[in-house]
Amino acid sequence: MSEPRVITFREALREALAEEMERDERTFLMGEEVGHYGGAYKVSDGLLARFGERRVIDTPIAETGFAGVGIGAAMVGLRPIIEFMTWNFALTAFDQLVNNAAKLRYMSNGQFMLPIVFRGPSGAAHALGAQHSQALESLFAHVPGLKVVVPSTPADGKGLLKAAIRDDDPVCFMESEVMYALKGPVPAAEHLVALGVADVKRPGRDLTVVTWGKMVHVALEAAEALAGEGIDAEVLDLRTIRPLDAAAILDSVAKTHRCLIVQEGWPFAGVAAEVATLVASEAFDLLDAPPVRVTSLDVPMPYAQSLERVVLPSPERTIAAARRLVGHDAPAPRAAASVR
Amino acid sequence: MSEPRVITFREALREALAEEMERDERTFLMGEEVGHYGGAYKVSDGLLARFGERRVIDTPIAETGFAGVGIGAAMVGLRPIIEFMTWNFALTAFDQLVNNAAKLRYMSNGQFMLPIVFRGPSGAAHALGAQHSQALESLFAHVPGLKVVVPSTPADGKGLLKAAIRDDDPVCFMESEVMYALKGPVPAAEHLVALGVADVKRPGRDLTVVTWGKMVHVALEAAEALAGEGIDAEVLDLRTIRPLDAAAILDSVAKTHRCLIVQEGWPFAGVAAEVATLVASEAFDLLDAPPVRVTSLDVPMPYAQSLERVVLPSPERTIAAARRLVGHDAPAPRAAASVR
Amino acid sequence: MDAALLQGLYRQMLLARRFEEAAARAYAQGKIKGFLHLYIGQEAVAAGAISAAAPTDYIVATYREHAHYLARTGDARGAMAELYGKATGCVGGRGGSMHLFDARRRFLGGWAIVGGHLPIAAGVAFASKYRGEDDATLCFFGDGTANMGAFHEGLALASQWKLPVLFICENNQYAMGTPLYRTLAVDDVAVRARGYPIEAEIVNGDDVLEVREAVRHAIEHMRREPRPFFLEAKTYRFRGHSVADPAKYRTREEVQKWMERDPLKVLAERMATLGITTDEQLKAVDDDVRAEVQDAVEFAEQSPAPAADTVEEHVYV
Amino acid sequence: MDAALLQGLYRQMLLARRFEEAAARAYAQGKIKGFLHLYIGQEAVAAGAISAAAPTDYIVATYREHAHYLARTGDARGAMAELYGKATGCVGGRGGSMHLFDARRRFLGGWAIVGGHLPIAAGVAFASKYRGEDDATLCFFGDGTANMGAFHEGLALASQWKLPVLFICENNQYAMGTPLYRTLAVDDVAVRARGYPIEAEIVNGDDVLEVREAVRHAIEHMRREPRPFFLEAKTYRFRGHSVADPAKYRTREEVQKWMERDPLKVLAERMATLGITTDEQLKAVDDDVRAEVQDAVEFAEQSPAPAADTVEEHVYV
Ligand SMILES: Cc1ncc(C[n+]2csc(CCOP(=O)(O)OP(=O)(O)O)c2C)c(N)n1
Ligand SMILES: Cc1ncc(C[n+]2csc(CCOP(=O)(O)OP(=O)(O)O)c2C)c(N)n1
Ligand SMILES: [Mg+2]
Ligand SMILES: [Mg+2]
Repeated sequence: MSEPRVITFREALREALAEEMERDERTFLMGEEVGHYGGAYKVSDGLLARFGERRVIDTPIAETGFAGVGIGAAMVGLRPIIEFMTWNFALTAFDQLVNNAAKLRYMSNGQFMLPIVFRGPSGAAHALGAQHSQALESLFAHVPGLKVVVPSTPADGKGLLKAAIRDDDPVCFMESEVMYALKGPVPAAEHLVALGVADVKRPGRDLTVVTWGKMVHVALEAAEALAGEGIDAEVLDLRTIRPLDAAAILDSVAKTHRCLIVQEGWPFAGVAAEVATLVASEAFDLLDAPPVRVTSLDVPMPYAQSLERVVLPSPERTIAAARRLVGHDAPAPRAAASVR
Repeated sequence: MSEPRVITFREALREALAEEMERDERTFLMGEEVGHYGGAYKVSDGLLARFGERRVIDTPIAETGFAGVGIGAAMVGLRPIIEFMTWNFALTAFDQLVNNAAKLRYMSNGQFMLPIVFRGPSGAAHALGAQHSQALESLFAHVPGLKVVVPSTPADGKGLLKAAIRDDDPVCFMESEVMYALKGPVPAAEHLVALGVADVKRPGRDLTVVTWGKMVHVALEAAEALAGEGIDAEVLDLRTIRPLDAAAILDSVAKTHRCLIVQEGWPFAGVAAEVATLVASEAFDLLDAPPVRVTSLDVPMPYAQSLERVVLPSPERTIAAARRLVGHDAPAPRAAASVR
Repeated sequence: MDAALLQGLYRQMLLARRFEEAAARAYAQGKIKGFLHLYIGQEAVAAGAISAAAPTDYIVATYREHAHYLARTGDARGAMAELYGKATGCVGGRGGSMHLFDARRRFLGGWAIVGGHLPIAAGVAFASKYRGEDDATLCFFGDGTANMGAFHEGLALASQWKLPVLFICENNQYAMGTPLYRTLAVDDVAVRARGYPIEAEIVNGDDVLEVREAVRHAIEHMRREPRPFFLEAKTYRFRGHSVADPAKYRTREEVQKWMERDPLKVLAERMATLGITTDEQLKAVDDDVRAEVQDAVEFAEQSPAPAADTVEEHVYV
Repeated sequence: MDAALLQGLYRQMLLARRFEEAAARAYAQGKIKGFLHLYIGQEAVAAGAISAAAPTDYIVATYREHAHYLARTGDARGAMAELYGKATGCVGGRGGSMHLFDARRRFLGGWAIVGGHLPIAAGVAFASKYRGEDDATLCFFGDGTANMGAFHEGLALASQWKLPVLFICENNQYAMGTPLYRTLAVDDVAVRARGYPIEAEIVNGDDVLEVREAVRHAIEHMRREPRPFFLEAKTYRFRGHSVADPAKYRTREEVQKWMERDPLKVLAERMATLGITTDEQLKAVDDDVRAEVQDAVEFAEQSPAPAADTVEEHVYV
């Protein structure tokens, strides 16, 4: 019964949506093309047929409008799941998330809960250009009152989405176009992954690679290659960005004494900087080398693959940074942007 | 002629606006209440009378609309100055700044310049509550394609605003309600302060306090008190957040071996984390102690003064952090939020 | 004409008026901080509209919401204490004048980003319809809000989904220092509603009964068959945008003209003509209301400020 | 009726058609990546509108802008190379299909956040008026854009400030898989324009001359006296939203019905009736256009990809 089947990330998310909608009648899914079309990326395919138009709601193109509708509905006890076709478009609803959703509970002195999930793909796919390729978790994670979740596997995707839907605070749940087809084992039985708990995706002794979402796979690929060189990297998947599992990061670094952070987004004031600062201030005396970031270059995303390829963090750049970090012979790498 | 007069921050900004509008007919000021009302905070008082309705334009409440109008006008060669009554409201235009202004030059392969300044007050004043008290520079500084300037004195305010208006890239210029009445010497003659150049506001030997904007005054007050205890703090005013003057930070830390960062905004993935990461990775072997952040607590801003007071960084919290940092006896302080 | 009704509305409006006059004094004494947006002159809109609603209908308002809060909750102490930033305030001193809430009494704020609460109100109405409940949602906002994208999206979704939300535009002729004609190329905000399309009506916002009647009629329809309505109430604020605003942008004559339409004056005269009140009775109501406000002020002054060590509570559940 | 004009328009539309057919083939071969939004079926709108504008009038468009770019610039090579992500593309491979620009020829994008470019177009028109120049700005967008806040704010400011911008709504009946009736409670997008108020007209978007005439007339007015106009062109896209979309949400009958209105077919028939073309001539035009497209494809294929070491150029001046 509960032995895992291998399904895609997309199917795992769909199961989470279906199970939670089955479980709680207050839960509904709303967004562009989520119903009749089955979702721009087919995550919600079949849910309209199963739950009907009352609970699977196609919206006009009006992110501020339907994000606000979700907030209002959550204020009075519903548990909305708002899909942004991609998080790039959520920037047109930024005010609703940052000025309203993140503030309500605090400024009402705890009178209101806001059990709402905003979800959709974030980050680069392939050649989608500057306006459609942004990894935006750092922007939302900066804001107290929001929670931010970025899953990396089908099992985590299902477990974290279910937990996010049951959470009583606003959660920004960031998926990835290029991961929807990714396959992995997912428990058939009830499967929940608590928010705020990181996961060691690969244990190792020589350095800790802190990462999340799509980059977990870049880190794992790099770790395999490094193993061949006798460098044993631990890959720590944050899974939840806010709240951050600081203890898990510090525990791992206490063991490895070296910390590399791999982040898809832009370097400046990103989550990677938060992790680096945490490690530098909390584990300073345990570190054998400064924390190092591997991130996207500090540029808008170019369309041409020849350029996009060098912008995004790659196993190669991760391997090079890890070698420097472990060797600690080469001069400490310059700011993330130039870590190639 | 060029000996400085003492004027307010507000007057200094007004001079910058007037001089640049005088100098370049392509420059105009647009925003809510900037004309007939003279500006919600009176920065543009008198400019309508001087330049007329063609160049000082009152707008409806439509931030996305007039931010976009500014971008379009800048695309074809005008040099707009767009005032946001406060930066909190700019979040309703976030898409225009992040998806359009920041991307245009890159995605047009350099065909377009975007000489536009978005300006207005950012950060807490007094008891304005959760939606009106946000220090938002970290959000905008995360985005390549934007420049971010946060002045701290009347002279810098004038010189940086003039430089921002002459700059050919989009600049987010963040002022402060509580600083508008601040007085200081400002050269009467032409006065420009280059973007991207930090400024030592107080030289010192024992630790470097990296800060910007309103917090410069908190840091200076703390530095005075620390001097009484024999702790000689250098106060480095970044002035421009993006591009960041990394060299100035590293030079100062190379001298003091200790770095404290004072930031008004929220701790998580803020500019302070970027500075701490820079110092930790570039000056690791020069540091006698981990970099420490003093920031706002990780909460939306409460209205009650008894709470607002403890949320914002204070000279007291800065002094306490500096003592710990220099003594380095007490355990390294935990994440910024809990640095009281 | 129901005498008790008129007398009740009069008292409600007067309570809001005296409450804000007291708040303005406290502000002048530095006891209230931040922004303070007075509703003085507009009282008929909140009083008339909310009196027409059931206690179970939802209210969503702006930063200029003292009168709405009082009309719904009657809680002068909680409101005044909140303006004072005290722990006994209706949101414990965390919200302030612009962010009053009372979940139990379905008063859903207190929002201060122009336009942002219209989609939220549509969402509250969405929830009612989703649950098959016939509660209506009343959403108040100003004339200056009509150009915001959130206004457009809120109305568009409410219309598309036939949500039982009543959009009440309190057209007080100004957005801060900007007269409406400088930001709206049509004469009435209501014209905008028709493009969605949402049935719109324009009323004299200084006539509490006219407002009440229009809202009653709209809610009646909404209960029978969920759909949005739009009401534009023409009124005027006698004070500045906030207490910090001297309001130099208006001529004394203009203000005078509108003051003759003072909703309290208008109603008092009507009650007199109807013979359902006397100067003595009006005086008695005023004394009574002043006492209630005085009690609220004393309550606020004597209440403790929120304890610093609670500052990190209520960010998350 | 000017024969050369019709022949020119026909060639323009056919060039767009063949260009996109070639792009679709290249996409199928994996030579073009990312999103590719085809305009096939809608060619009369871009061709008619842009032919009515002076080369100095500004064009602002969406991610579905190949035909607009070609109509303004004639640069098939630069466009195809851009789709291929080559250094010789009109924006050096940095933009891609959704972000074509040509500053010199006043083609201002290529924007891919729905609605975001309407205020930008208003700003371009603002600049013309500011400088006292009589250039008009043509802003193209789809039917699905009508509910976005940016649409509202762009129209509101253009109306308030009387900006010489022509908003051209390409109503192809669908926003991705969503038919207009499911997102618009009024029959015509044009109805929305009247609330600002902006003079609006509805035309048959598959009749290139009707589009051209309406745009000519609007621009004529705008030059005489700056103010916005709104044009709704009813048309249909024959392909999916993007090449990745099988468009299962439409019935074959529906597509058939619209294909009978194929703007190329309509124009060819009209030219035949007018006796200003023959099948041979049409064939010749097609050969000529195919050759031009083939040349663009070869140019794109032979061009180099942008060098990796240029990746950090053009973020800032
Ligand atoms: C998006 C946004 N822009 C600007 C402001 C600043 N602001 C607060 S109230 C106000 C005027 C609103 O006028 P109106 O909608 O007519 O309401 P009124 O104050 O007249 O009741 C402005 C510009 C804001 N709060 N939010
Ligand atoms: C703000 C925003 N939301 C969603 C999207 C995703 N999206 C791209 S095109 C499109 C449909 C637009 O339809 P319409 O305006 O009718 O233009 P058409 O594609 O039919 O030409 C959507 C939803 C986007 N690009 N921007
Ligand atoms: Mg008003
Ligand atoms: Mg369409």
